[in-house]
Amino acid sequence: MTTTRRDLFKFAGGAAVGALLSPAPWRLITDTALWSENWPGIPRPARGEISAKFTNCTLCPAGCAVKARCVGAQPVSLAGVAGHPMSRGALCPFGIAGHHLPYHPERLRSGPVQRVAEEVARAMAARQTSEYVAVFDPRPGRTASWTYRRALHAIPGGLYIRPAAPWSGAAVNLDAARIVVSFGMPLLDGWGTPGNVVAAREHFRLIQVEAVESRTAAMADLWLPVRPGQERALAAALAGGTAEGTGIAQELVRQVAGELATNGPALVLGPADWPEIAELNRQCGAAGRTIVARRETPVPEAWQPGAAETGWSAVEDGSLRVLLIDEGAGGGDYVPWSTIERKLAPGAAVVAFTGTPEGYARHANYALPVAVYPEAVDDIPAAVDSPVAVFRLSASLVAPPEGLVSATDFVSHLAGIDAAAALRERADAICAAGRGRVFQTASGAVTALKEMKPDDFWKALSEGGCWLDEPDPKAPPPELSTGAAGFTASFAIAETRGAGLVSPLLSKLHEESHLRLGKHEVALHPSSGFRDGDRAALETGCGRILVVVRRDSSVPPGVVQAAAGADLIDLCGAAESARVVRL
Amino acid sequence: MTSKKETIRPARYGMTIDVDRCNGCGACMVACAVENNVPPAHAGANDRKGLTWIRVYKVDNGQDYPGKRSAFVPVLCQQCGSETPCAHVCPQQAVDVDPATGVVGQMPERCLGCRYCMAACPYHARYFNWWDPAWPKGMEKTLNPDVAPRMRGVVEKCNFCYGRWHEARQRAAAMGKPDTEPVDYVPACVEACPTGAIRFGDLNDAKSEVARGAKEPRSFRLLESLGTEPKIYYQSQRDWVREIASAPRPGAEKGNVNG
Amino acid sequence: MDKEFIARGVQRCSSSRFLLWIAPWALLLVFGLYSAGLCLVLGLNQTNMDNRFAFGLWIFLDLTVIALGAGAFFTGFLLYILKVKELKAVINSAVVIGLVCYSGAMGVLAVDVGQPLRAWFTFWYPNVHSMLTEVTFCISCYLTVLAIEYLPIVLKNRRLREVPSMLVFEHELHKLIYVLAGVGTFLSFFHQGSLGGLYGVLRGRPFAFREGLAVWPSTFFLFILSAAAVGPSFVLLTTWLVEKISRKKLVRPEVPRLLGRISGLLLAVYVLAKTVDTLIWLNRTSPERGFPAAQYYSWRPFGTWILFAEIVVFGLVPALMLLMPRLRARTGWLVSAAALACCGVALNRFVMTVQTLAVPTLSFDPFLSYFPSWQEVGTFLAVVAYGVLVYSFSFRYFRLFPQERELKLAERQPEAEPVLAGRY
Amino acid sequence: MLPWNYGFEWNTGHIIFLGAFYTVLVVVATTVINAMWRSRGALRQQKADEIRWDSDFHDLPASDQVCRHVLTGEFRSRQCPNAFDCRKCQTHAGLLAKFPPARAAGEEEIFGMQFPLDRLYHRGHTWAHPEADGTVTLGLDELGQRLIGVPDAVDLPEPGVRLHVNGTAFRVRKREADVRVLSPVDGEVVARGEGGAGWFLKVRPDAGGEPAFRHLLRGTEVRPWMLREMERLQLALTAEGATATLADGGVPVNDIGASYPEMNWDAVCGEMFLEP
Amino acid sequence: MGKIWLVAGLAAGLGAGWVAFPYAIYQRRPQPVDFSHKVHAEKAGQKCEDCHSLREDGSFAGIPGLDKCAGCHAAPMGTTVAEKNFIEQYVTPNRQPQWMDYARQPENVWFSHATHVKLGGMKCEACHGDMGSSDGLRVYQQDRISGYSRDIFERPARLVSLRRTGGMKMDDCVDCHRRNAMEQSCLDCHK
Repeated sequence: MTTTRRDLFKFAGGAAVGALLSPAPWRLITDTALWSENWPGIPRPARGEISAKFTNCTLCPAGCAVKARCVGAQPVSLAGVAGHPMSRGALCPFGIAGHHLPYHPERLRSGPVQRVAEEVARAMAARQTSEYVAVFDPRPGRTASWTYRRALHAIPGGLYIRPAAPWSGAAVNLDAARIVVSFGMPLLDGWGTPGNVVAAREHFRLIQVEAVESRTAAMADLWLPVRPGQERALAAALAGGTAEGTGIAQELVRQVAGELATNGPALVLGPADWPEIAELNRQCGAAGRTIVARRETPVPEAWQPGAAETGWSAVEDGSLRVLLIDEGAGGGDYVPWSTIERKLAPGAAVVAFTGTPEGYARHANYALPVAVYPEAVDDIPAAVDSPVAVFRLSASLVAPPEGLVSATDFVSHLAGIDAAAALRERADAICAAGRGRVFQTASGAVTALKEMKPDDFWKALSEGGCWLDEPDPKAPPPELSTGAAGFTASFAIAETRGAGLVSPLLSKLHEESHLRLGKHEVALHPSSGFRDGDRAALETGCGRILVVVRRDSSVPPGVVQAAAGADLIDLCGAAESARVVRL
Repeated sequence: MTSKKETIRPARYGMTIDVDRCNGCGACMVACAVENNVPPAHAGANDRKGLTWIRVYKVDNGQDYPGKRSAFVPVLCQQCGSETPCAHVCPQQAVDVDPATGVVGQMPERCLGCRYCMAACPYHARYFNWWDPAWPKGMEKTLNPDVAPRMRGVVEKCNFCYGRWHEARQRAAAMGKPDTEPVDYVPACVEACPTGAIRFGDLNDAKSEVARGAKEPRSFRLLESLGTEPKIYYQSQRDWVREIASAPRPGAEKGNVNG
Repeated sequence: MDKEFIARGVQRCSSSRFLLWIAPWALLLVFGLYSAGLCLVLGLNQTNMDNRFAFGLWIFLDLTVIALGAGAFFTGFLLYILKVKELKAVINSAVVIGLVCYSGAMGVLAVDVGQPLRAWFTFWYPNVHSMLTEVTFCISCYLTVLAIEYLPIVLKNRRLREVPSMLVFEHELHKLIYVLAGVGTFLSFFHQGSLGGLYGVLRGRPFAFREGLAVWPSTFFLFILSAAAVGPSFVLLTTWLVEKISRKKLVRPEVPRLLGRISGLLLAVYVLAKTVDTLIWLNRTSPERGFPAAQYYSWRPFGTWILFAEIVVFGLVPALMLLMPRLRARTGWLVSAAALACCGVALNRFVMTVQTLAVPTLSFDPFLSYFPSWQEVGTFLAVVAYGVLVYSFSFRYFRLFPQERELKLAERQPEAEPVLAGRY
Repeated sequence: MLPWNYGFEWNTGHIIFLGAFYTVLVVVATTVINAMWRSRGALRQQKADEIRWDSDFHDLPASDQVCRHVLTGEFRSRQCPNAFDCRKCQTHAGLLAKFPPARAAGEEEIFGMQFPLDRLYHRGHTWAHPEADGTVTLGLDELGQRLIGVPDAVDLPEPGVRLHVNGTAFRVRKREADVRVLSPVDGEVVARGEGGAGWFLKVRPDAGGEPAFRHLLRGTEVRPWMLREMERLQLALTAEGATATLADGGVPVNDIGASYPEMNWDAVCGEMFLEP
Repeated sequence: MGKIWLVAGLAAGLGAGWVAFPYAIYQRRPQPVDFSHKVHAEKAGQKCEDCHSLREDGSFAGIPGLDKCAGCHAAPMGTTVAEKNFIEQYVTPNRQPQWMDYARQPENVWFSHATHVKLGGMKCEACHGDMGSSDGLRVYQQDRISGYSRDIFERPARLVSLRRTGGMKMDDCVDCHRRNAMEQSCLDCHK
């Protein structure tokens, strides 16, 4: 028999019908639909035992207490610790996503450790007597800071540099305040300890003096939309001068001044290097009531004397042969590079210890990768709004990857001192002093320190506990020095954005909602003629960066509002004015 | 098995959001994304293609500087209680309202991505996965096991952190209790809000804070006039803020800088 | 070379010229398929739609195309159910148009959804309260019906009917075609309606929301009416176009006039209904839901002119043109009236899809604009190209216009009265 | 979709909606299956020929469907309701009874073409000639022959094949022209002739006598019919773009097509042999 | 003549669809260890929850880790080859056996053992069938396309060792929830 084409058709047809009468096609349809549930690229969250770990956030000086929900050993979400005496269960958006930082795609993961060591050694050898080997510590007061001071004390020509602190030894006591006048301080948006500020906010009247309607201004009881650049004039006016040209009516100024005088205890916040602020505080008797003296956290005798604390203004130009910058802790004041650059000797060796390429790493000769939160173990000094000294650790929740260095190890190695156990030593020193009480995070219990053994204290600390000093009744009211104290990052904080890493999820607040100004975004008044999303360049005497424009009618005409990233501070820190140029 | 009458106390979960307390920090948005495995923005995503189950809008009184005053309004799924617009229109029952909790659930695994529900939602509280979800290398380790990551091409939205509800019920069950304690079930945004502006609870429970808050004269709901009975109550002492509840005024766009 | 496939006695251009005509469309189709492929493989991020503009060009296209395709069901309805014999001249063409429009719409929908692999869920787990479910069911059923109605046209091809089984099947199927026409009419009424309902039920979008009868908002009925009104117009339009392009007479002049009259009548009714509906909506429905209707038209460029254009320029005017026998008699007027009507329905669908989404609902919403990406446009063009191709092939190889041969003979009719011998 | 699917409920919504859906499915399916079934039956009963002519006839322009009695003037105008099968036709029977056709002998000459009147003519330009032995010879009439000339190919059915009135008797091909020739009689092919011999087929008819051939033209009907055919031919020629016409009484030459090489001869033949 | 071809094709199609395909769609993988629930239940007199325990937060520990096994099997307790291999390959080198979870639900499913066992008072067999008394571990069958285990995919009737059970397909869950009036909405079981 011969098979014709027709027969083959018949066969095919029959086969098709047969297949249709079987489960196969339907099953294929179902399967492909199910496949779309877990096709390549959709991650499967790891399952495992759920547990809670505690630590303290080091992203900014506030050091809020953190409760981490962990699957197995891996933290999957962070939350505040309710009942914590300072942070009161609150976290800022940056802290809430802190556990993502170790996986940030831009995180610094490797650096030429060996080369740097040699380079620094060479530079130290080549040092003239007039030159210094300096460490810049943007977050002073830490145990690490003490390690640096000890090391630099031992190193010839060692110099310990810290950001200016005009009112050193003083702290703000918001709880005592009944009226607060803030000159552009982001009081409700990252200033001090969020939880503490919010809690205190219940009891004081807030008057915000700010050109821009920042979050704080929007939430203030009274917003004084001062003419840009006239802030100090207005401060002077409050202190008894005239409000001419500040953009605020004289009688309103007089009324506020009256409130300050009568409805106290009052507190005036602002750039600490403005004499007007100090003057105002003195007038309304803030010192001793809302601005109190704060004892330092006890330090082991053996550590004394450390190298002296120096501000940038006190450093001679061109005198730094070696500069090591510990940017690892993050959240410290970022000093504009122009300020630092002046101090460097020709051919100086500058090393940035950092987790991000964004900050000093852009300028330093070398950037060495360090552990980031929540990998790093570090302690966090008291925040500006903590009336008493505190001591808390950021326990390590995630094991740091290979190839990292520790700034303290590096420096102590240079000096040949051993600071490996510094944290424990300090804890013991505190224990020995026996003052204050300890908040145990897990249980929420508060115990007097003297009832604790050093080991228990240490255990409590490494579980996120917090030691709080007791107020010193005999302490004299703090001296509100007025001397110009060099640079403080006071100008741009309408949007806080530290130099450090932020979780990729912060895109929710930037690209995905424009709730906050992103890295390279500036806000302008609609009258500027820009359209939303226009590309432009932000120019100052110090250079230019490319930015995206957002229209915001809460920014006064003629003002550029930007988020204070490192590059922006470099750009505007030392500049009088900035302008936005259409591209 | 015991029968449902014993186990389920029909609840009507809802929120009060005190606009006067919200400082627009965005903690709720981040916490929400962390809790619900919402991926970070894909390159090219913007405020119109992003995924923000809860989104804080900045609204103002329509005046210009210096008369301008702003407020921050977190908008999430309003969990409409009657004629829920999205549930009505979904062609394949991917949206349903849970009678036990009043939560409007979106089932990504059932969704075919026709986006009809998004057209139906007056609050723009529904979000479409325009891209395949992607996390930076290693970051997928931080995903929450109680919430399934969604795939590209489906719609997602707030469900009052239902994963937490599951977990709370399981914890209760472990102790032999049929139902959750109010304290055990709190959505991430509520937990995260540093100013305590967001309160959460059972509107059916007259003693609950939200039930009382909802009755306050300063409370209002967005577009109440549509009759969809949203379960999110906003609160403000300021008259101009309470005005945002109503329909847009002709011409005058409430200068929303980041809408 | 393809001569034996072309019906006997009708003039068709040489295959080379035909290829020349096909080529550009084929290219367009390829480009379109490429852009559609991008959307399928890389996802809908390729489009310019977003969370606020969840629907875009494609849904507009679907609605319009399906409205225009209504000619298929309505002509069928008139011919087979109401026995309007004259329409036999265009029914085949109408069926092809319908097939093209509906299959095109379905194709685009498959690209438009985020998870095409799950499209069948709608059938398996239907939410019967959703208008979209109704649409999906009806359209897919009607598409099947159209395919079956198209079959006889194909089988009647000169070559295919040489095969006895095909010849016979065509014959038998054609005898039962009226059943399919009936079913088609039923289905079409529902999905044309539910396409309107799609928006009418959006209680969250007061701009689109309408009250109505039972489960159906007024837009349900308006869409049926407008589709039925425009369907014949579109058939008329295409017929005229094909006559122009192929430079042949294809139907007797009274046929387009009849189509025009039908269109005109329905259009008039539609305009009336639409006006009443609009008034009710402006004065009751919308205000009652807290939305002063004024705000809808306060956003540039969506002024009240749209309303005017929709009802008067593209509604009333063509309706009157089509109803006046004197104007209808002139091809120019007839065709332009039909064109106006078609534009009208397109505009209406545009308003329903785009303006509905553009108009803000929350007081702090901005007014949004949207412009389709090239991938979207490409996919759109693919449908157009596909339509032209299918129609061209059908026109070349099948008898879309039964009167063509006759007219060709008649054209050359010698003046002399035929000699009729008396008896012996 | 089905009662056991998740999400299905026995409520009015589901019942009405899905009810309608399934009804539609059933109706459509039954229609198609029904059509298939019928066509199967039709094929079984060899109805293909009949159906083909049926659909051909309906596709003919109205002007070609006129009743033979219009040709002979009994009617001003009348469409043939029986697809040229006058055996079924009451009207035809009636008219025959009224005035029985006069016997005509010899042969008609029309436009120089011979039409022997002892033959019966079919409107598809075939003739049937009853032989003494009871068989019937079939051939192309004069006009038919001149249209085709000497065919390039003729495919005749094998002896034993059954022919049906108005069914296909045989196919002839000439250049691009390819037409089927309608059979004037019911019967069985007994022999195949050659075009040259003047006849093509010898058929044993199923029935003899007048009623069996009632549908065929004869005698006095031939002339008016031929006149009409000439008109149609002329029409077809002009339609296909012929310049010279027969209107001036010219005589159709043998193999007319040869003189119009550029024209679509297939269309003309189709027209004349009633194959649209 | 043609008939034969038609029938042949039909047969081929049916065969492929009913026999070849259902076999081909699954990828078969053996479990790492030849484990017998039966032995542990009878010889060691263990109950399910001895190894498959609930944590105190109610979450289900699932298949026990190596430490649990090593608790008893640090040294061979019996004489079986299986046990010997297990100790050599896993316990001694302290290597976790890569068990494949027959009952692993899709990612989007929330199933709480606590709710079902403690509140609902259900027996393990209700869903897992006579797993507890099975003498060996079935070959693990994974759907090649969807990637899901066969146990949660198909009506269990066809799976030998799962006969007489409710099974773990969505339909099974729904059936049971309906029967017990526990059905509220999709959110009951989906996350």
